[in-house]
Amino acid sequence: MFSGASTFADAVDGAFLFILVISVALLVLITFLMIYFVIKYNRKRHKKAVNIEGSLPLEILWTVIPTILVLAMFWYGWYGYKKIRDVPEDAMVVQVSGQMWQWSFTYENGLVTDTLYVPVDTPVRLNLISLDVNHSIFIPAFRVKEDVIPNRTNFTWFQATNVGSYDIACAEYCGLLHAYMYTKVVVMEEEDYSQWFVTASAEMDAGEPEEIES
Amino acid sequence: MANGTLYMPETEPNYLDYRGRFKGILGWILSTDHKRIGLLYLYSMGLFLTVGIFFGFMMRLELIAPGKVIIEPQTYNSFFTLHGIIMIFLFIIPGLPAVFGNFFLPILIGAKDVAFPRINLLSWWLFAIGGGLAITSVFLPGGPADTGWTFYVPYSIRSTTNVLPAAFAAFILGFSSILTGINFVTTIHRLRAPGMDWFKMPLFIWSLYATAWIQVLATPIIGITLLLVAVERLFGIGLFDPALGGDPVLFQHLFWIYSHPAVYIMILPAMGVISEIIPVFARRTIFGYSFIAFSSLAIAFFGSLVWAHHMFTAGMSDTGRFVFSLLTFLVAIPSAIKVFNWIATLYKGSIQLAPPMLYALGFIFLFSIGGLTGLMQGALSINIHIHDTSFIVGHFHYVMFGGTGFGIFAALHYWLPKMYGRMYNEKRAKVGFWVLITGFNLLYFPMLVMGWLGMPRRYYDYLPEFHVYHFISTIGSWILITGLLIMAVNLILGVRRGAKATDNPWGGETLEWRIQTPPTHENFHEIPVITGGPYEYKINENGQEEKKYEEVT
Amino acid sequence: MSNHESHENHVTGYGVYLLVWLGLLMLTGITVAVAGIDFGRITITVALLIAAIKSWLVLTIFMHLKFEDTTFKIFVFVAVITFVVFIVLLFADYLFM
Amino acid sequence: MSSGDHTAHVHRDDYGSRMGMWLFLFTELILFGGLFLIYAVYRFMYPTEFHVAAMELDTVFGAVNTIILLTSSLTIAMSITALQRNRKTLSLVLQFATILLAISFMVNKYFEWGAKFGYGLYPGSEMLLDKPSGEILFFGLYYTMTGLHGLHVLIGIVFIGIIMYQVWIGRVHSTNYVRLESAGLYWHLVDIIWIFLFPLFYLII
Repeated sequence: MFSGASTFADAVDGAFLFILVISVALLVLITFLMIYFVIKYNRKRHKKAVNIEGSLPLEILWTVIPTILVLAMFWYGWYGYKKIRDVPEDAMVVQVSGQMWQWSFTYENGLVTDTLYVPVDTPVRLNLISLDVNHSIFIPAFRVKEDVIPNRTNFTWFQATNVGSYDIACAEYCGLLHAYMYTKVVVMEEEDYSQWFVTASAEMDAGEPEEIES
Repeated sequence: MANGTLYMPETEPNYLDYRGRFKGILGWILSTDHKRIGLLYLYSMGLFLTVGIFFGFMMRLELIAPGKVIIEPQTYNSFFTLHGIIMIFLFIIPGLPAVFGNFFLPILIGAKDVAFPRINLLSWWLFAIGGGLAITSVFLPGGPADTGWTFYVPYSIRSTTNVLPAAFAAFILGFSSILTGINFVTTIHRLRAPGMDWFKMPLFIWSLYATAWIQVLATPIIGITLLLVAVERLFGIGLFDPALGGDPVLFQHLFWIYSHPAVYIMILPAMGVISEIIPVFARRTIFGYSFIAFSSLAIAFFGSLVWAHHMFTAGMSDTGRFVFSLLTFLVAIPSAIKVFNWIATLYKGSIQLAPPMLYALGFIFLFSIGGLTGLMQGALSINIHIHDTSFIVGHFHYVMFGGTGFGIFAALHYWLPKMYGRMYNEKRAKVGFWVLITGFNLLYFPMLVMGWLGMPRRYYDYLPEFHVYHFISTIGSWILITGLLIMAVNLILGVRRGAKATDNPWGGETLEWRIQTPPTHENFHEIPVITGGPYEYKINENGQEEKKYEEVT
Repeated sequence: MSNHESHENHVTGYGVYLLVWLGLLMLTGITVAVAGIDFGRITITVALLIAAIKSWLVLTIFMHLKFEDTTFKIFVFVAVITFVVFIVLLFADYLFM
Repeated sequence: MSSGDHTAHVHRDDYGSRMGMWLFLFTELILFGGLFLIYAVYRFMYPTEFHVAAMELDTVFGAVNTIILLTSSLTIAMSITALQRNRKTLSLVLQFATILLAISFMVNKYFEWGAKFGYGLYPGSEMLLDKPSGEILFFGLYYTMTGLHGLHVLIGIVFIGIIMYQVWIGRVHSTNYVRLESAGLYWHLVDIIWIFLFPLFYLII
């Protein structure tokens, strides 16, 4: 389990751990019984089989218990998911555009970058648009992923909890250089971010070619 | 079941020697005998499987280290596309129904053939043509398709590669699958031997019945969807293309309306095979017959309602995601019921760990891992993180290869002596199994781990932190292929030179073990009258072993 | 196998077919006439309802479903339900966008 | 039953044949079903564009074709009764009438499509691409769905033609008419599809 760096990493990891523990327990149980029966009732030792046609109580038992377990899993998954979808009203908005095979990020004042810079502990809403084919923005450390699809405006959001630099990958196959559609999200302290933002915006206003505002 | 043998010894030639209207190869490719058609599928599938393995092997080799190792990105993208198309449409979907369903469905219900023998032959021809087209598209100008087997728009509309032949191939193969489904449903309704009511049918038949319904009711959707992609490419008609206002997500809906149930077309018959094998080698009746039978129908039904869990990150509405996640979890229940009943069947049996049984138990182990990792993806929050990562790749190989693949291998080891009248080397078969399962886990388990760590799928290259997992995985692929080779060589040697198999080498109780080995052209001299259930083991009560094969003189 | 051969001898008279045909033409007339009137949101429902009735007539009489045994009726039911379920689940997504 | 090497398998199972045919019809139903799903979604997404685009279609063409198909359904159904009553000639006449009606359906369709193409309303045309997305999709669906339906009409003509020949030479007769029934079932399905296509394309408000 690798450490998460966003507010909902805990909910995702918790659900994962919950299902993992149940799964391992079930797998061990199934495998153990299989091996145990194969040894204990091996034809060499156990020549005469006993015909047991079934047992209703057992069938009910192993229908009801899995049902309860999967419903619990479902609820746990939904609980974490709600957090991923409920974007705070005051979130800072960045528009993400995907195109073969690069990302670009447009800030509210029109500033465009190819690396995502965000302040720590601040909700950031990403509006996702695609200029050509399907892509998917994937930030493993934040447990965030949402497809970027032409003719649709999907969204996702996150709130980073740790300062640092994290990978952004494209998770939806998009052709030749799909595997190289990587960039970074840089999480900075509030002050550092403001400073960066002011400088970068000033540079933009000075007229960097690709960052002209319309 | 009926007592005694059901043929007149030495009066009729077996189906392999039988001389119909045509001789030689024509006697095969124009034969309407369900057994010969089953073997036609077996051979053609073996061929396609080899090609599919080649592509998989090359991909794994490329991924042994970061950066370019042997092939270019474009080649790699084509390879995973072809690997997917071939393995899914040409190997796993037809695998059990078309080979073993064709061969044993009529025999197991006491019939002489399927309901529509000529349509059955047509299915194989369509299969061969579709497969041929898929393979040919590789060599046509433009290069092999590079869209992934999912053909997602708009990439599949924009790609300049041979998407058209690949989509047409899948369309034709879909037709082949539909015709098989129609044939099986009608056969099961109409041609059961007297006395074989629904609850005296072997469980393999139940699984084939459920499968056939999915084939009939879901396959047309993929047919029309891929046809529309073709039409869009050919005539520029606006249907899915976002440039013309279309919605790419709608394509994904339609694609998965078929392709998710298709997963159950793949796995259900394998579950049926396991339900046949376990009672035979535990020498006792199956535990909870009707629960296993009905869980097949339940899986077929619920399985048709969960397609959109392939699209949890595609931007569906929250309601949509809620509904599909909930339904997805419900599918787990009938699958769990099956596993528990199989385990319970081992209890107080008299277990013989012959190769088919070994493969069946291997199936349960690997399928359980596949199923349990499926639960993780059903949970929405986890799905968001692991969607489109190698976790998914690992998961579906556990289900499709560890499940269906091992089901096919189990069926091969179980039924091949009946089909060819010869026995393979059992010791070598077991060695093959252990090599195979070791390689399998080395190959696919690392994928689960690195998927959780954030390794996306369909990647030609990767970050250095994933190197160790990819390296282990590639080593695993070599061991896996060694295991496959041991198995294949052993089976082929067995078929060609093995000791003669008796009529009932495993001591089974279902009808196929009551007829001649190999079966006669007509299967039964006289249609049997069925009196008991399929797994009533009485012969073992004196504790004696069945004679497996006669020494070759 | 049980005897399903009852259908084999069933012959539908020309008169029945003609009546059904007239009914179908009338329904077509109604649906065209009604199309001019705007019922708002239920317009499409009315049109589809009439189409459903017409299909029902064709299915039961022209296609002899009425005289087939239960198995066939269950089959048709399953096929139609499957399609309806596809629509409903598809709109579980689109309706709540 | 089969190509000669199955002599002992010869058994006739009309019930089974009909079952197979019905199952095949379900696949056809779902095949068109996929298109209806697409139609439903796009209509939901672009209600006004669909309304505007539907105005371009001529209700008279649609209504006439509906009547033609309904009548052809009648004739093929009656031809079965005729054959059951051992009136071969009448049955052949009715089958022939069905084919003629099917052909007139196609002729009508030809003129309808021809007119659209004539003034530049066809897939990929400039006139169409200038229209809003919803209308492009409407016409995309219109051409695909009526085109696929037309293809089925053509297949139906061939199918019924073959059966006519078999009735003519006496292979299909008053006690063995399941093939004619199958052709009939197929033809009625083609009719049912049209029953839905007609209001969805020509009548929507």
